[in-house]
Amino acid sequence: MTATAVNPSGQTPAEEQRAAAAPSSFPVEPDPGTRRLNTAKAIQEAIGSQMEQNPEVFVMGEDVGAYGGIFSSTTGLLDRFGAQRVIDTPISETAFIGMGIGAAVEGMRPVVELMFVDFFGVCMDQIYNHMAKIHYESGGNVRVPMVLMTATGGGYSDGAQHSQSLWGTFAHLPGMKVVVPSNPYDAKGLMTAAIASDDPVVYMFHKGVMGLPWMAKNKRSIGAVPEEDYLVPIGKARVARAGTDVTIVTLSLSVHHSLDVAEQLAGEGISVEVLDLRSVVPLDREAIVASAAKTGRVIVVDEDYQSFGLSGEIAATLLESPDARGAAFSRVCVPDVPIPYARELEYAVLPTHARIEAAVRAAVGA
Amino acid sequence: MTATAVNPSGQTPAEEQRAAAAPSSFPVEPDPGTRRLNTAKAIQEAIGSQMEQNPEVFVMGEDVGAYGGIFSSTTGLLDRFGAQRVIDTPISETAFIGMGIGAAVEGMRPVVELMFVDFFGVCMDQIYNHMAKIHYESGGNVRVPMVLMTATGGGYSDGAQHSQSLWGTFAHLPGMKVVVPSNPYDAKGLMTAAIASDDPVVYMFHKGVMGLPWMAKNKRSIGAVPEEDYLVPIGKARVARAGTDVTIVTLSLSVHHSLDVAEQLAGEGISVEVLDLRSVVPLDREAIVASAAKTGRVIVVDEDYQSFGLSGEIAATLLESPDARGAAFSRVCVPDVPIPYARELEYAVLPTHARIEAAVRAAVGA
Amino acid sequence: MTVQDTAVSASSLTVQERRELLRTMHLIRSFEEAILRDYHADKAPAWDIGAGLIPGEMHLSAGQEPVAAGICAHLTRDDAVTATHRPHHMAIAHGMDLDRLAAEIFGRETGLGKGRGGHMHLFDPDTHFSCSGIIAEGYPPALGQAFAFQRRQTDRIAVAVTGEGAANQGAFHESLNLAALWKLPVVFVVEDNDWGISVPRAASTAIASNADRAAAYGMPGIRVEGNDVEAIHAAAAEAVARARSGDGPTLLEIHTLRLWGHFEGDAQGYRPELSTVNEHDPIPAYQARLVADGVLSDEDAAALKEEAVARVDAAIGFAKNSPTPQPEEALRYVFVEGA
Amino acid sequence: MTVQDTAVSASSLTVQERRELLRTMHLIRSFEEAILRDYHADKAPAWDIGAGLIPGEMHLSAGQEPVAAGICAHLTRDDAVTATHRPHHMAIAHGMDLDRLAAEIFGRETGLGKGRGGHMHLFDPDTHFSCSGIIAEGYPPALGQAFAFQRRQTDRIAVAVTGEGAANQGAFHESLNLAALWKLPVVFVVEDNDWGISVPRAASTAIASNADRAAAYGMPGIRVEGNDVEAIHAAAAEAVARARSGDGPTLLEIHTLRLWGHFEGDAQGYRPELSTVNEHDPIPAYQARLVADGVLSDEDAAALKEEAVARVDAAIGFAKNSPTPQPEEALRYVFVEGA
Ligand SMILES: Cc1ncc(C[n+]2csc(CCOP(=O)(O)OP(=O)(O)O)c2C)c(N)n1
Ligand SMILES: Cc1ncc(C[n+]2csc(CCOP(=O)(O)OP(=O)(O)O)c2C)c(N)n1
Ligand SMILES: [Mg+2]
Ligand SMILES: [Mg+2]
Repeated sequence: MTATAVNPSGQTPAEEQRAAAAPSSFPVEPDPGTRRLNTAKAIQEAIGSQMEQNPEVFVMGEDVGAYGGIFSSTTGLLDRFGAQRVIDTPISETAFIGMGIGAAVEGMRPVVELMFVDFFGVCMDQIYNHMAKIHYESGGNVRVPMVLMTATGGGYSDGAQHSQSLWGTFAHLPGMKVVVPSNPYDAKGLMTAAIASDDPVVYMFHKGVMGLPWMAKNKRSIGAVPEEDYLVPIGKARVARAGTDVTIVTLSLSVHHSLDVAEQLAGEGISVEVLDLRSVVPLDREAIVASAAKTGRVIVVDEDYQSFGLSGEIAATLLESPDARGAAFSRVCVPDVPIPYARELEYAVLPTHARIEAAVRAAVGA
Repeated sequence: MTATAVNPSGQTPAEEQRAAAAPSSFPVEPDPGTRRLNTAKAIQEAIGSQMEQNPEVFVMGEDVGAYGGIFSSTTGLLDRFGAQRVIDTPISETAFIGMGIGAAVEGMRPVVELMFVDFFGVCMDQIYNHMAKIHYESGGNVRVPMVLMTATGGGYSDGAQHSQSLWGTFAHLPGMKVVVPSNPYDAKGLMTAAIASDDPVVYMFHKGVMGLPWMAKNKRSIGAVPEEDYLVPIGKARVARAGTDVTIVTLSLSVHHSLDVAEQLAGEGISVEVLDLRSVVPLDREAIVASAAKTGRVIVVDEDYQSFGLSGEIAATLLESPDARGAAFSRVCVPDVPIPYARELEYAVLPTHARIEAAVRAAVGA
Repeated sequence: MTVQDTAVSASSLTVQERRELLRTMHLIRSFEEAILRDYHADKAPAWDIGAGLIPGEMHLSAGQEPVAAGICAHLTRDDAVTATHRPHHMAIAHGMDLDRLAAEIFGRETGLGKGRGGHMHLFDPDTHFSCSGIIAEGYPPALGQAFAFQRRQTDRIAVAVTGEGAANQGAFHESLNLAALWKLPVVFVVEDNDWGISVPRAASTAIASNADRAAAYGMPGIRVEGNDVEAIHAAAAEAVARARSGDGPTLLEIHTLRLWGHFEGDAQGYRPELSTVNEHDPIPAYQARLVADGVLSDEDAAALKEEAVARVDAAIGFAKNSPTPQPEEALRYVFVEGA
Repeated sequence: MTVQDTAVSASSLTVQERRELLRTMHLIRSFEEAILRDYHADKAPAWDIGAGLIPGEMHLSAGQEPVAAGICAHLTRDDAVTATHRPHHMAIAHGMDLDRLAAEIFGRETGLGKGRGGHMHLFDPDTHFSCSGIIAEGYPPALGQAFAFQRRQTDRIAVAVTGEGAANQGAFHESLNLAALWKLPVVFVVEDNDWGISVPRAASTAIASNADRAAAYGMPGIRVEGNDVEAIHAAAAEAVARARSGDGPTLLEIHTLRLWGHFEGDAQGYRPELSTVNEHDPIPAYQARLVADGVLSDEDAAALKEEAVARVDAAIGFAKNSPTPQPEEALRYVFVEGA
């Protein structure tokens, strides 16, 4: 027996070519322009536009119709496309997510909503043993071009069963891409990319970035979004703010807290780089290493549980890179505890401004 | 808002006392003696002995009765204890795992078998949102003293839905302890500790360590096991072999492959320390750091998927420790791919002797 | 399946029993009204779900009091109840301590879960009460409580509650099958309030009554129409007796009414019958009936309500005056033993 | 529920149809016999599940051929079939390429899944066939295939198969409800072979027939006794016609027979009727009936079997002569696009 060298991209040259060619009809990260939308509207717009262009795209989930999605991800779509393409389901996640899989196998492009990611436990088999594995098990003969859209995150006292992030759980299991937009521009471009993708994509939006009228709003939950279709490539991080002293590797709502901290500390002469991962799978390890190599200090800010997840994987990425392995490392995550209900407790475990600030100061010794 | 200091053990002194006192009726890691059992028999013995001593202990799962458990974890128990206490269930994991939870809440001590860990997707909600969270959500008022026993691992071409390890998935989600014995002695002591524990414990045995007559056997799947009851403490790693040049941090079946490699390379003067984690939650970070500080080189050998799991958490543990952060780090895991069926492919992704050996040689530059 | 009709003409209940039913319903409603008030009190002007004395999602049970009162009248605190995301009415009818319930909802250290759980996660060893925010996932643990009661040769039972929307979830099916197979002492209750958030029952299943599903497991199924507390009481009497005597589970579907939104903040634009909902409030109707039957006077009824309001006020006061949890203690209670 | 009895006295099928049914059953059985032989051939002396030309768990379908033959006779390759951990009979009857099926089981690059899937994970776009090793989880994807067929206004249908043990899993319930609600063109098949590994049907559910569960969703349910291919054919005809004409799903439970162990290596010590199982083999019985009815001669029947064996031998030969996958390519096919 010999150690087997495995091709890390897992692709033949022909496949790489096809992949590069596939969704090139849409521009990649165009200028944002001046029109401003909140994240929810950006998502609705991306789905609506793809539905217009492709009759095989449809939306399915609980309360996605007349209600417009509990977090407004599908508002207005029922009126535009009718109940045949915007389908309210019974509370049967295994059945309707599996139905999305079967429809995708036959060439449709379902966008299926799992209302809260916390509910994955009732339907994970369809997601991780079927949606994510069929392409591989079929030796590449069967594709599952499906988007599984779901709401994540806490901060409004919804308790241990409705406040989790859990991207680490999905990312650990092979065969699905995992994207996590933090702002309206990325939300639209990533949704367009997800629907265009021939792979299953788990699209995780934090309730706190949607710009909902009934939830505390971050100023960045509204931003400039092009009217045309465009792609934000899956698997590419974004430097949300350039800096030189310390790198915050983060994603989703925590990007905003991190930017707030960076802005505040800039006044003290502390230069913080904020890297918005945007995708967890594929993870943009090059961007992480490049920033770590530059600043020499990495703080992971992650609203998912701390242990055995994203933050550890970033540590491994650093240690595995000759350029980044010497970087200082710390993390501001949710410790390994169910999310508590009471505000005082929940904000003790969330990656708050205060905890991030303290971590930056500790890192730079200020 | 201020950064909140959280007490890392999450315990008051009174609780720590009670915890220390609880299962002290059994000796801790006594001399193994000379009687030899395979791992399956060691597990049966632990469960049987606890059932004899405590009428509240019962066993439930698919084919645990007349069949004796698909991987022989419960052989003989039906004959000894009858169908009232060794209960074959319908194929309804959500219902019967949930039933275990309810029985535990009322003070019983169920040992519930999930036949393959790969099936977690049909019942994860009961496991992670209920079994694992009730104690916390109740503010400590309700305990769930339940053991969820399950088979893990591949190596015999059982394909992508029957060969996974997945301890990283369970460990990422707070509120359950996760133990992973590699040999008969630990298997008995950890099962006794798991049944004695007032916390929910996920007990994961690799099929390849059971010593089954119908599966390729590792020589260490049979070993010395005391006849009396004893505890292997949950959360304590074991130095399975002491060494000075490089540390292999590993668990479950990979312990044996690692020991094989260590024995082989000893002949060449390469001294390999093998640390058997035994528990994933709590993770014995002190033992990892101590060994890493000593050898300066860490290789994680893990049959679970590589990314966003155990191996990353060990990287973070190193980076967070002043003593260990300089250690060289590499990993031999299952890459992020569904486990392939064909033997040639499966053994290309498993952490084989050859891959471990190559990693050790690379680490020590030999 | 048996359908029991609203028109239970002459009551077979005692005056005392009927007053108790009304008293329970008033207590529940008063509690929900108080929570409603405090929930919305300090979220303005920009209504923020996470703000105020009571943050988070809030699912109130107004209109469904007859279910809780009618069923729990047959239970003692030794029986178990597992409820849903909409748990207050069942908790109160089952005798949960009102102070600790209120304190949990206000997120206080004196709450049932010391503020860790919140309104969807109420666990009370004293009344063997629990609930879950995950649809239908409260059913399986009830099996285990019933199993423990059965094994210990008691006549205690478990009552497991879900909504009609939950009846289409896999856990519902598995639980009923297991309970019937092992003749577990369970009463399965489906509260059919016609809606699962914005989705009407007819868009969730092709069948008219979930009680028809009982036959799929070999257990009796009863649907009770009319949201009438006495009809519910009568149906529950049978089901509870069956469970206590070792004859196994029953499925009870009760057609009830969601008087308010799915959760607070729900504008209910999807609900065509919205304008007439209040006409069907079961409490004034039952009160009027008792007055008409001479069971109590208008003054007695008013006193019952006042008494309920006073009890609730005391509980809310207790909650508001209780300490909030210490942030430093956020990690306590993950494990019993050290981790 | 309708129970259809074995005693279909005079056949309504043509001679050609009846010969086809027998031919299909012989082809399946010959295939399973060949796999059985090669599976065990090189695992001795110490029988090791992971060793040999065919490693891993192996669930063979001998005895259940009537189900596959009787149902798939009504399908074209444009219809979808989703099967279970015991999929070969359905795959073969539905017309899957035998070479590529065999090659997948032998883990070869020419297999349906290029050796990545294995015998429980067969995916064939040509026959819209798939299966799953997870109990009852093959049902939900079938809904989506049926949905796609419905939306494209074809008369194509999906057939979803599980065992009787699977009928107690949540996915079963959710899928039937959804299909009935949306009148999806699905035929749900439950193969009741009396056993779920070592657990008899009576220890899995309190009811005698899963067809009784159809009423819980508002669809017709039919149980076919006797493992008789013509009775199955007749029942399937109705169900398939209903689905094709837009009238929605049917639940078909077929009482069949597991002739061999749950998987290879299963000593079946738990099975009291073991010694008489072979007497109920449906293939000799059907062959004898066709001979008695003058549909074919003994020589014709022997020729059918020989033809089947020859076809299977060719497939096994193809598999054995095909290349094994390259270890370097283990990571290919995780994603279509780069990762
Ligand atoms: C598994 C799961 N899916 C979805 C939800 C979101 N959800 C919460 S309540 C609800 C509607 C429940 O309807 P029903 O069972 O009728 O109860 P009701 O709210 O009417 O009391 C839904 C879909 C959830 N909590 N859990
Ligand atoms: C969710 C899940 N639970 C358990 C298993 C293990 N398992 C494989 S086959 C089987 C028995 C299935 O019985 P049945 O549905 O009657 O099908 P049969 O094997 O009789 O064809 C079990 C329990 C599984 N594969 N998936
Ligand atoms: Mg409802
Ligand atoms: Mg069966």
